Amino acid sequence: MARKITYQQAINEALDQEMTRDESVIVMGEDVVGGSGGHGEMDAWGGVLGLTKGLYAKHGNRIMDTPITESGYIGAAVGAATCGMRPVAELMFIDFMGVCLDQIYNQAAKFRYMFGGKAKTPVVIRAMYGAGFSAAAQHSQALYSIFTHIPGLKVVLPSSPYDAKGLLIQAIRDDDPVIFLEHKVLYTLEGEVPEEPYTVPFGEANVVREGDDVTIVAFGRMVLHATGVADKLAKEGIKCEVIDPRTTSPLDDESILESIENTGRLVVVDESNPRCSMASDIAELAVTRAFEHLKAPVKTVTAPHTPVPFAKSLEDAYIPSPEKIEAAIRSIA
Amino acid sequence: MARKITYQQAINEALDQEMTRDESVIVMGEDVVGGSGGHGEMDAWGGVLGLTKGLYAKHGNRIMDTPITESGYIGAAVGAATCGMRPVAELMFIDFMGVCLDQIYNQAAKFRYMFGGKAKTPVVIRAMYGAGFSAAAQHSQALYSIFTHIPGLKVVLPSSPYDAKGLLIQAIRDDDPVIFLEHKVLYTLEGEVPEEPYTVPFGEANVVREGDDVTIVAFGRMVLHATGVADKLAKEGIKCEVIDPRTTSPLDDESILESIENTGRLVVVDESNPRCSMASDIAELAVTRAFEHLKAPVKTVTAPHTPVPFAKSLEDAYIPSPEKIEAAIRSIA
Amino acid sequence: MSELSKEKLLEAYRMMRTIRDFEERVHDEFAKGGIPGFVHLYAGEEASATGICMHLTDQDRIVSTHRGHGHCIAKGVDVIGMMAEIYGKQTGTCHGKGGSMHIADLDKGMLGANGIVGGGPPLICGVGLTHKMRGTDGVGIAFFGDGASNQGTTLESMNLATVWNLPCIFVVENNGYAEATSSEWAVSCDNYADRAAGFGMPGTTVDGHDFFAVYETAGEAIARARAGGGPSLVEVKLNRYFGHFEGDAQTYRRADEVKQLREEKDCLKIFRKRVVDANLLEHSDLDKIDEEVAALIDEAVQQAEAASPPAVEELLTHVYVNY
Amino acid sequence: MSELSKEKLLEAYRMMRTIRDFEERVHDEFAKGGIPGFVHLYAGEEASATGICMHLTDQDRIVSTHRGHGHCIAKGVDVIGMMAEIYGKQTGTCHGKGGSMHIADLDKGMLGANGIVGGGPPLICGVGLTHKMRGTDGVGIAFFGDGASNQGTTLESMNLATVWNLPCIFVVENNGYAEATSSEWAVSCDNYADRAAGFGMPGTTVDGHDFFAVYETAGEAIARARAGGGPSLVEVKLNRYFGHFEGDAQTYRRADEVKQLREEKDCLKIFRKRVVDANLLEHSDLDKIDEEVAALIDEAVQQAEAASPPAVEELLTHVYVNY
Ligand SMILES: Cc1ncc(C[n+]2csc(CCOP(=O)(O)OP(=O)(O)O)c2C)c(N)n1
Ligand SMILES: Cc1ncc(C[n+]2csc(CCOP(=O)(O)OP(=O)(O)O)c2C)c(N)n1
Ligand SMILES: [Mg+2]
Ligand SMILES: [Mg+2]
Repeated sequence: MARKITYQQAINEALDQEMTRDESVIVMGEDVVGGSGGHGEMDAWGGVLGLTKGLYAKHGNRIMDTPITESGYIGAAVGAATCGMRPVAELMFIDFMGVCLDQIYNQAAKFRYMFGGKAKTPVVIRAMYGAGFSAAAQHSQALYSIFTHIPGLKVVLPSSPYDAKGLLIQAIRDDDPVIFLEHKVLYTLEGEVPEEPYTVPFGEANVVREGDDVTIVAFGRMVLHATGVADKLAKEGIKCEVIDPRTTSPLDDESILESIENTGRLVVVDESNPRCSMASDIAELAVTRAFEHLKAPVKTVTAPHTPVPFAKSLEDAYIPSPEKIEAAIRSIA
Repeated sequence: MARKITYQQAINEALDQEMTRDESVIVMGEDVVGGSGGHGEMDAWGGVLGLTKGLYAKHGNRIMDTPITESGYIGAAVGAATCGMRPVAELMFIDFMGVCLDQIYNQAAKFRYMFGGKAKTPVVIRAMYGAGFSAAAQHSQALYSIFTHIPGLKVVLPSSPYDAKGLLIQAIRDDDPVIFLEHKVLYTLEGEVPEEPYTVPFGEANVVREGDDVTIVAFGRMVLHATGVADKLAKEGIKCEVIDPRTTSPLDDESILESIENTGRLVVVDESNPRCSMASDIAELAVTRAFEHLKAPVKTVTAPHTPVPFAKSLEDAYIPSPEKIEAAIRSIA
Repeated sequence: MSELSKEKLLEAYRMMRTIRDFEERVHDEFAKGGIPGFVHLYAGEEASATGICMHLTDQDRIVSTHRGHGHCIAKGVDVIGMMAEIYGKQTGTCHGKGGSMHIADLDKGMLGANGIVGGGPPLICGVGLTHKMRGTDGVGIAFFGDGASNQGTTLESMNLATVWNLPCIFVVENNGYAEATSSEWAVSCDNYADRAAGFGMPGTTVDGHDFFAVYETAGEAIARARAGGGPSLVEVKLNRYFGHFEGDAQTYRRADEVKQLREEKDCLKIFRKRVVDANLLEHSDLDKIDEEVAALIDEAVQQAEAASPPAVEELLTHVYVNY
Repeated sequence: MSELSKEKLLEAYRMMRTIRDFEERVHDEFAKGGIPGFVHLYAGEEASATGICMHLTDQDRIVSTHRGHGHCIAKGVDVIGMMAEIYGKQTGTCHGKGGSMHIADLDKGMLGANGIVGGGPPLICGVGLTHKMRGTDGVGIAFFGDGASNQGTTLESMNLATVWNLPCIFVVENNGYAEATSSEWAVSCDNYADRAAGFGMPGTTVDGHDFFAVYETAGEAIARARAGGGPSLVEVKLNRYFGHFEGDAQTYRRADEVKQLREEKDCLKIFRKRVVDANLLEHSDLDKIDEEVAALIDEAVQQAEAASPPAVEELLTHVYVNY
């Protein structure tokens, strides 16, 4: 398992291998080929950040550009999924969900239930999320709490190249609609990734660090911050257990509860806005189902209740920082 | 204060009085006049349930029908608000937000912040929400947790005719974008409502029942269920404090915390789906800021993590019932 | 007209009659209080669903609207199951979990009524795409109303269908109203064909009270799509006999509008006259169908009333594939 | 051309030159690493913003796109503040909180660049509605790209504007590409005028390298709107000189495409030649403006670099009116 590739390459590889394995896997999105109808290279871009580059050369028309019409093509992906295809539709930035949410939450997510079990909708919607690129208020949000709220969707937040590949392959093979969210700051992160295809199951948390003093539940990019802080504090003898749920829906509540039962202390680190968030969700889990074990108030470290600011000085203050995480841990450790 | 009118009439009256008071208040939505271009009555409908009936006769073209084009006209309301109008746009069912969310959450909610304080966007978006009408999965949702998650929006959930009128007048006069959500089952609820205009401020909870044993925080229609249960248990000597936050954003956290400090016990009753919900949000509040006072696990009573089913047998089981609320209280009282 | 066999003509009549009787009966039963929820009836519009769906097989798929019963019946969904669904019973097409606005039967190529105006057109692009990628000659048909024709989701789907050259037909059922609002007011073009041109596809308007006109126009569009010629828009002009939904007093219509329509614009009467006058069928052939359909609808209501509601455990099933 | 005073001609040239130099300079500074975030440049398209906004006063409002600098400058937003905003500084038009994609100045009638493709057209309907209800002769202009012209939000806004008879102009700046995708491929109609017809409004195509052509066409549409004649669509055909955003290698274009455009389709060169040939202005008039603009842009960059970033407390301001 010595090969190292980036998070971005891991996602490309997952798409490539699944497209090779299964004819019904198709990929669509704005500029995922990236040159349709032009006078230069047909696949000039391969996605706005080059993530799908190379797939057109290998898979031809099974990867396709779309006009800018997110309701149209996300809906098309959903419709095709009900016909037995396995579309992977790229929404580019998750912030754009506002122009196509209906197809996701009223259509894809509810078909099976409304139709009394008669539909399967194996669609994957990939999008980038998160702050850190000075991309401002409409290109930096972490909207996974909203998708987690919606029954019928599965929501995936890979935090490493290994998970990115395995979770994406799982998402494609999964028979339910999946929202697959990639943190844009992680694209260049390197890690060990097996060459052969493999799946990482949904609803199984990754215990990134073991420890008896404090449980830290962190999501996506925040797993890296939490792990860094845990390693630092370990040297002082504060042993943190860092849990990466990997999927917020389904949630591996058992692993989290088990850890809290052991530590009695919980910090949740969530890049999203605080109200009705994953931070709230995990705090609720603790106080409703592990109350007797809690030895201290739960601490949440989140973005503030503000849009994402542009200026770096403000964006840095917006994103939960290792310093804030450390302070939260120390306040209850 | 002896006059009794319905929740629906209270809303109509608030619109009427504000339109009379302020020329810049305009009302728009699908069939809010309800007969445009036809060969019969121009204002045949006055809203799909007759709520805006009569406003056209009084205010003429300041209330207007729209084509079915929610992004278009909700966006128009938002744009007009930045020009100094005070539009009240009706979205009919909040479930339709999926076709127009961008104009609400990326535009209206973020203008002021993105523009460095240079915009005011006094738009009100009214919609009905909630289960109980056998209206099935796409016409019965309680999506306020999603709007509460979004910075820049205010979210209002009136539970009585009195609050409906006063909160709506406040919403119209408020300089921020407001999501005003009316529970469809409450439209026929009668209550005392002053004839003259008045406002109910945002962010001030209503303590509907006082009690020292258990704090119940409930939203919208659930306030009625909670109050009914509280009254029943009061006869047995279990004294519940029932808190209706009235607005989920801003939230009157102080009133809730104060009550928890007194009772040490919390039940949250929320008609929305459970994940990343208002139930989570209030549970988080308790465990992060009133942990020392908690004497028992927090209990949440919510809808399950499923779409809203059609059949009455299932819809009844979906909606948090007085029985479930009572059981939750008893389990910790 | 002449190209249709006697068998086909009988089938068409039976389909239209079944829709009409189904809807009239739902109207009556709703008034009696037996049916919950919001119900939108298709009576008066039968020739559209029938004239179009007669061209389709189970591999062809349609998407429908809140006013979906007619499309379901024309696409072959079981009438007994539909009625039970509308009553919210376990024996319903969707086990009572969807109701009138969400009847679907994917095996029959019926991808669902839809509670969201403009919800269907994006989905049909996916149906068309699947057929195209699999190299079948299947098509997808999106039925939607004049009101839905203004929804952005509908408009952008038409662009997408042309850009991807999909075998999709966009059928605007223009019944003159979206709820209480007139289509003459709410639709900015005089003629839907103008809108089709803006999306690079042929557009045709057809009299929706005339089964044969619908059948022929749709046939051309569908044949073109099957042959790889891409999408089309078909505007079907027709009328609904009942209100927008059950309970609508319809004061936005001229007082005698519906009465007149029932007399002058009844696709069943028009059909009967045409086929009998042309000596293609006898009145007795059609009367027999009328009786059989009446019995079927009686049976459907009886079964629906007698059936059990879904058990409470069903609340938690069908959320995901594993529960 | 002749209808414009010398003063107006100088103003037009200054506006276009300011946009060009601003964008060229942002390009250079971005390459040097001084500017954060996503930046989309308007160089090459100056005649469109200028030819249209020259007709407007502060009460008229525009909505713009991710490629908004040119529209901002043409609408009178302060260039010093804009540069500081792009650098993310406290002195920026939006105190550094918005950045390139969110510059707005409502006092100048600039309702914002927009990070959402198709975000602006609905908003402009509200601008038009306000003017209409207040009985002013003000108008609203939505600038959007060929890519955005396929977005449902854009399309439904055009229908709404006609139905409500709003004083709105929909300006499609067709620069041939949406990111890397050609508009010839992604837009299903051959001619935008076809799309306008489907929404009941006049549609015109104009050469966007020719300031005078844009000015005249826009003038007609705006005058019609001011007089209560309702909305129009104007397609401006033009080209961008830089990539979709800074960092784009543009391999989807012919290798020499931009070079050729800069030589043959430069609105500044074309303008200069036209006005000098017609003896309306002298080269020296224009050279002087070139120098002044160069100095202004230098000043803007210097001030932007020297300015402070917003203080951390600003994170929590401007969320609501009370904080
Ligand atoms: C997105 C959305 N907006 C509004 C509605 C409410 N609504 C249901 S049906 C309808 C009218 C539809 O008119 P049309 O498309 O002409 O169909 P018809 O009812 O005439 O068959 C409206 C506004 C909805 N269900 N979904
Ligand atoms: C809703 C939405 N979808 C996609 C994007 C990503 N995006 C930004 S600009 C752009 C291309 C826009 O093309 P066009 O409208 O022609 O404008 P141009 O860039 O050519 O000026 C895309 C796809 C976005 N910002 N918002
Ligand atoms: Mg209609
Ligand atoms: Mg373009």
